[in-house]
Amino acid sequence: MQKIGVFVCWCGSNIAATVDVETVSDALAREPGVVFSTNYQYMCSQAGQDMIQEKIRELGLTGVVICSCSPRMHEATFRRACEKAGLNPYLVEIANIREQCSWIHKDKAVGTEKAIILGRAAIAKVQLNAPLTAGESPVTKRALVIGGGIAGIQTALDIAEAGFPVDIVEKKPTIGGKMTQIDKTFPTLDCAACILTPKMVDAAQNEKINIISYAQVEEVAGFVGNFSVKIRKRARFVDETKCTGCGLCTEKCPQKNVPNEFNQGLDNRRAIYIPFAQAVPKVATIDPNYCTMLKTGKCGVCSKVCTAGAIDYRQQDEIIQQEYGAIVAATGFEPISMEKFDEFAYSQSPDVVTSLEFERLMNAAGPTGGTLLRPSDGKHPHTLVFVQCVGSRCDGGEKGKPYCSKICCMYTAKHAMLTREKYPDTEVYVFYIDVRTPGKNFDEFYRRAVEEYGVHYVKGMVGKVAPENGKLKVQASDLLGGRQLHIDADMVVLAAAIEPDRSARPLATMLTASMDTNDFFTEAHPKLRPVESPTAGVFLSGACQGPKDIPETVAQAGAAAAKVIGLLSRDHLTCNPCVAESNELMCNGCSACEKVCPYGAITYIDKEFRGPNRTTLVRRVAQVNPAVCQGCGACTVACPSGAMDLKGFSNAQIMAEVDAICK
Amino acid sequence: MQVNQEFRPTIAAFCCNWCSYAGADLAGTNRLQYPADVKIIRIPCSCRLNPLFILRAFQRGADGVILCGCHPGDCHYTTGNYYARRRMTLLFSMLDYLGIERERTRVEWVSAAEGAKFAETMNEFVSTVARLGENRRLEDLRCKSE
Amino acid sequence: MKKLPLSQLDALFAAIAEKRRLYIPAGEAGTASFTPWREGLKLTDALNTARSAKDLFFPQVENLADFKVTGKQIQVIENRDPAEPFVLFGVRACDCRSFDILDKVFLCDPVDTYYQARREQGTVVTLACTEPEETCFCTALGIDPTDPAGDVTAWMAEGFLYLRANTARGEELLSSLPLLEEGEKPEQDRSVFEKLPLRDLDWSAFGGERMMERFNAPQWASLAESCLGCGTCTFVCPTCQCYDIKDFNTGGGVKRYRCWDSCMYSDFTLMSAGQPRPTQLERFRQRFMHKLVYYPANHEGEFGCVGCGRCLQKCPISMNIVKVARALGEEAKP
Amino acid sequence: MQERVKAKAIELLESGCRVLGWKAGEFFYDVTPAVFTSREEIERDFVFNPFCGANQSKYLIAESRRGGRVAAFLKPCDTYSFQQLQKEHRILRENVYAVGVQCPGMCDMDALRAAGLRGVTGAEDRGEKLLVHTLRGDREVDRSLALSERCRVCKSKKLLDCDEMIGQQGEELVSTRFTEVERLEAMTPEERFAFWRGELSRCIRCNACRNVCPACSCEKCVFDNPASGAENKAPASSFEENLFHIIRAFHVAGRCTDCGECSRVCPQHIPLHLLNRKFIKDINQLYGPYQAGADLETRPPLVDFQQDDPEPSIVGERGTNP
Amino acid sequence: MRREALIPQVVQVTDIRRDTPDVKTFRVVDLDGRKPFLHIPGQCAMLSMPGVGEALFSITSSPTNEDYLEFSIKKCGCVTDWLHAIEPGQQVTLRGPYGNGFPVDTDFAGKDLVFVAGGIGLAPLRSVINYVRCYRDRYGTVDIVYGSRSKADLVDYQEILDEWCSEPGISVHLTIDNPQPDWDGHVGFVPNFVKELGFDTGKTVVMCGPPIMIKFTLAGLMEQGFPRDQIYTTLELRMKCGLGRCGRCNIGDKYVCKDGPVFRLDQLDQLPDEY
Repeated sequence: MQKIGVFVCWCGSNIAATVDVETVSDALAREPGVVFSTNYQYMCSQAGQDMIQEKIRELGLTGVVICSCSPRMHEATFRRACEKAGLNPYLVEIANIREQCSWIHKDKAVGTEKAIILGRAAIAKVQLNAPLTAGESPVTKRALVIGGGIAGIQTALDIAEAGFPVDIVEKKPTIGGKMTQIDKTFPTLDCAACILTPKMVDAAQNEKINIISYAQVEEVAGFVGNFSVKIRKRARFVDETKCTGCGLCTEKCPQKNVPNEFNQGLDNRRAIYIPFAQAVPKVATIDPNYCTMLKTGKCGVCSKVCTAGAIDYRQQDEIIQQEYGAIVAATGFEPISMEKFDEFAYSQSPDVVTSLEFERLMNAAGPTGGTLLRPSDGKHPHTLVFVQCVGSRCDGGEKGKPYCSKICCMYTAKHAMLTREKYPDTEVYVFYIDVRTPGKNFDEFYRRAVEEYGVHYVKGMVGKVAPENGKLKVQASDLLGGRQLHIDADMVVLAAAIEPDRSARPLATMLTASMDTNDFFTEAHPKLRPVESPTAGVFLSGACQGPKDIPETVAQAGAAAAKVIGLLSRDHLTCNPCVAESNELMCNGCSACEKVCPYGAITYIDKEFRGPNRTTLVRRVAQVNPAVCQGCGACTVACPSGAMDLKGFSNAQIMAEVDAICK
Repeated sequence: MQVNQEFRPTIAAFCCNWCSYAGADLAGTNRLQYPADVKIIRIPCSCRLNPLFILRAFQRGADGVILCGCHPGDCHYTTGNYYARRRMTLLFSMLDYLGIERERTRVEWVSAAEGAKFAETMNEFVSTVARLGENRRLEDLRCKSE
Repeated sequence: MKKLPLSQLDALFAAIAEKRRLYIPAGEAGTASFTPWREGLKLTDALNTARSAKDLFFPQVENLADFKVTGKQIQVIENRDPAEPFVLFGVRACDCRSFDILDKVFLCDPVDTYYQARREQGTVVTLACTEPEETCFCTALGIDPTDPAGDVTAWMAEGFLYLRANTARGEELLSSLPLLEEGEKPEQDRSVFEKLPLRDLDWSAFGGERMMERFNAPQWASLAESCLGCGTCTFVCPTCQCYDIKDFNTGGGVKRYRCWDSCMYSDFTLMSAGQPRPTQLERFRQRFMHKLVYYPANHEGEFGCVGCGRCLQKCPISMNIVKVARALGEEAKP
Repeated sequence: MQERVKAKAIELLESGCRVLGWKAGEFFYDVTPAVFTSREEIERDFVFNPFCGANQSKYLIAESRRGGRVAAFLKPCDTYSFQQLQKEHRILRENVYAVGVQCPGMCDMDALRAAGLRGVTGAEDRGEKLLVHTLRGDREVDRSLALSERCRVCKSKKLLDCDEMIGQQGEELVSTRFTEVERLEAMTPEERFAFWRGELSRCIRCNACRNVCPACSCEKCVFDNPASGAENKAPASSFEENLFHIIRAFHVAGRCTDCGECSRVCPQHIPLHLLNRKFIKDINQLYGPYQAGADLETRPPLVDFQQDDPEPSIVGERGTNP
Repeated sequence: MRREALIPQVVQVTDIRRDTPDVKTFRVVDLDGRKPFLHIPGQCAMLSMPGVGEALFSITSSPTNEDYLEFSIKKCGCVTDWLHAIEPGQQVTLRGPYGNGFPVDTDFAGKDLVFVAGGIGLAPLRSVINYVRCYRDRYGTVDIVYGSRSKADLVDYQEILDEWCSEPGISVHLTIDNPQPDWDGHVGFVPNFVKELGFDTGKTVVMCGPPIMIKFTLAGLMEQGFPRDQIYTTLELRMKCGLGRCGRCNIGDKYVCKDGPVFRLDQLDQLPDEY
């Protein structure tokens, strides 16, 4: 039989002024199961807490109802107090008779009556409360960073700095990501390679960091603190431990016509290659799509020239199975394909380039050695047209993206400025919809481009680019001038929108992390938890969460690292005990609960049950991982058979409250 | 329709813990008045609201039931209120189809900052339900005998 | 014997309804039911009601008692409806026989006073059949549909309603109706009953004596295999009488109900310790064994079936007592 | 058709399958679903006629877990349920050999009875007409008169996910199945309330609708579970009649294929399909066309959402007649 | 009007005794403080708490006790959980008595009796045993074989030690399933113990206990050559009405609540095996 104690708080006069606390405690004393009911000036005071504790000990209370302020205020206080007296903290319920009663009613009779009803509801609920104990799960003290761009590198470095081992999985042969391809960075115009490559070296040399390049995550199981990940390390046909990165093989390889992705296909590389000079790890990789030896079994030049004996044509993909406590997604971005933007003649003329291609054309390590030359004829361009928002901020259309890619305004200003600085003889036009420069020194930078460097900023959209006699006829509108412009350009540079890397979606599925409609990872909370995914233990770093520039990326990378460090520094995780629970005897295994679970906390197993007449039946049943479940209760309503219930907010408890309130 | 001046409706308000319950608290903190006919039941998320609870409330004597949750997009659990929204839309449509007065059920998104909206919503809902009078079409007479 | 032109049927109903509550079968085929008579309500043209006449004596739900619990105290409040006199018009021969069967269950010691009160207050006016359905087989159970029992027997023929009192209560009813005239009913043509496809059903395989043999018959497995375990047959059956006792907590007190239950339901015999009828086979078998073997064993060989044919029409999978009788009867033949 | 199906049944039986089919009854119409395990049984009892309307897919839940293979004959509408049950992991597909049988529309004895035919002892298919034998002589009626409601408004003749087909593959049809729902929507709330009260008050809670429903395949129904808080055995008040049917319709919303079995089996002729169809119609209008069972992949509408889904207030805004 | 059998009377629980970790014995009297009704050993009664449920329990006290009724109840479901949580002074409702009871004044008269019980199965037998003790001269020898999982699970252990063991002409044979330090009695399962004790086949055996115990004890007795009409047992099925009407406890032409719960083995042989 329940022994419930009811404690009605006056909250000074906050409650007592509009609620007759004496009447309330008397009325509640007559409720079923209530063995003690009293009222006191300040229940949350030490004296009040002492009284509760004393009564728990004295009367052996099995449940406590406190009629006081909002549970958001003092639920934790009272639970702790009761726990100290030996009562399970989840056997405490609060009736909110301040914020939701005394403070909103003026009539004392009305307030008193309502307070009694709220007290009854809490008593009805506490009758059904079960003692709950927060579970614990151990934490594997190792992190996985997926993606080895600046975001991933920074996150890994910060985590390693705190003393935890980190693995970086990078799908390319080298880490570094998009930033390696960038020439200068805005607004300071310092050289990207100069600031990035030392970090890459740091990562390679940090003994806590293990770089798994040319590899991809294949399977993720487990949950926060206890992920188990399968990584496929692709065969590069070169023994990483033996290769010295001398580059001899890449010079001797007879297969010379492989488009060089590092230079956005603007020049060629060999079938065996090192992406760029500062690559980390600096080892060669054989491209199996082009290597004659791998394709026909004839050649073997690289093997012959390699003094280290590192070439291994029979190398196989390697599967690495590793346990992690936390996972950081840092999969980055890609410029969108220009296929659908034929009005800009991207496919018709090599002189129409994307901004990233332009970066390579301006870069000293690029195909032109840093001299700006037209890809079509290698001549120096005189008139350049930059087109902004290509594929960004497109409403509804299938062509582009609805969002602003955020970085284009600034890098275009940078490109325009650099062009004018290096080649003052050029005319540079920038067509824009809006120029967005919210950032430290950003607007100053843009104004310099306009004011000091004489870049022609034209508000308006380019309608058409037509290659004609070695020129690019650009047809555009000048919205402010209210006229049509026709420019004969030598080069057109398209600020292509950026989109999440294609590997992000399958990865999100593996991680049960949610994504928005544009395939950016969603945050656990857009304001308060911007670097966490809703799936506990999965964190977000860099542009995979949304477009951002380098400093923002690095900031987020550091923030994600801090979250990971916080997690890994704990030996055990305490789980919220108010989690869903599946009654296997009633579960149909229909998967409805799994589909609505935002955390991937529900899995299915085939389980044997005793059937009639000593038979056994194998049934698919849902299981909730209490370490992952956050207790929202979506599954409990999706489940038609009522097999899913939520501890602490069970169907029976809520209905008991409903009954008490509607009586 | 005859309006009974004396009639005080019974209203069950289900509030999600993170936004609307906090919004209700804020209404209290700001001393914003709304009728005592409204009794709040705290649930972790609007998606915890089982249609069964709504029907149960009507059975036990409620004249109106309102669900308050975080604004779509702001759910503490990211997606809970989206599911709640579909469920409630369909359920309310079904109740309407069965001839139950559609004004007796409502969903309102109330954030933790919208104390005023919470109070306004409740004032408005209570007067709407009071105008409708006692719930007759979805009642269980057995529970009304007392 | 009394008679009345059919054109005056409404007047007759009005006269009866003046003094007591009157129920007549009304509504369309498939959903016809015994309905409290009111001005303008017409007798159904369906042969029989969808639910049987047992509802009037053994309703689907009845409030047995209320309880009030305060602290450790319990108060029992017996608040049964006062049984008022009523007339049940238009009961067919099959349903009328079902009252005899139910009486043997409910009126033996200790008497079910709820049932008893209704039986004592009810006057049954039966109506002879002229247009049977193909699903009818009361004749195979020794019932004469052209001369049903009841307090009063009624016939409709040649524009007249003929009424014959069989009991004192019937006599009382008829004598209270001055609009009736004296008259003799014409002889009825019974040939249509000779054409009934189920008229020659053989029940010799059943009865109390061959309990274990029938119980262990292998046919049950295939008969029961597609049974949905619903309660349709039970609830439309005029002789099924299993019930459940349920409490309902209204918040202000506890109401205890008796409601129909079905031995076809999987939770009918479920206990925390186990389930004596674990599969649909046992539950299905129970229902038919009870009607055809156990009941006769306790009641001088009388079957617990009246051949109304409702289960033949209503079973979602068309499994019914006739198919059981055929399957098991076939096996029993030497 | 009868002969082709029967021949196929024998062939499948001999290839090692149990065969789920129909067993002949006392009359031409009272066929019973049955599992056949011998050739003699099939030759003696197997029927496939216009009264074989029951949706047998639900039996496959148990049959597909019994060990060995079971063959089933599925009409187009059954195949939707069949696929929906696979989607919910209830049927083990690998243990089922599904034969799709094209369907001209199935007959319903209750439809004939409603047409005023009494004592029906036989029927002969005469193309457009049906020659009905009764105890009082023969009558010729339109065949369409005997069609069940769901067949009159058939939604699809498409046979999904079959290992084999008898008859031609069909197409999805433009159906008028929502006409009746629209008629109700156009009523005033008072009229609708009166309509449904009239219908639902006939409910005797025999559970036939639930037990026959392929979507109602819970291990234990909430209405049978004393711990669920929804347990209600016999409707002791009009509220409980409403509760059962509202919650049941809600539980199958987004999963109901509109096979119409609930209304077919209701001994009290309650048009339960109109509840399910209302949900289907709403889902189609509010969240885009969705047909439960049409595929194995799409998320059912109630476990899915769009950020710009309409608000619940749309129920009031769009008025009585959306 | 005649009293309706389905309407219970209100009784008061005056005393609750904990017998084993999961068995408690409840003493009830009517509101005037008297015994609610007379009964025969082996009969049952329906106890209920409105809103919680109603359940049938065997009456443990002997008819010779004129002051009260006792029920020994094992915690195993909704109603029993509730009962185990109450305190003395609580009212409950009661109706009965139901069932046939043991033929103490007919078939048992003058016979040598062997009682075999396992666990909570002692509850119905305690009523007979105490009845037999009261009218000791009407019966022959009395043997009581009682076993449980452990010493703590022996119901009424104190009463057995204090009263039954000390009574002349009654032999008590106790056993527990597994050895434990403070137990110097017999260790082993009841069926084997019965076999070891090797009772004379002329005795009448009354058994009550878990199905598995019944099954193996029976096999042993058959082996020893006991005639089937000398063996009695009680059945337990789900019951609602207690009047042989609601249909749950129907086995063949019998209703356990009305025609049972006591059956002779040769009677059970005539019934379908659905218990």
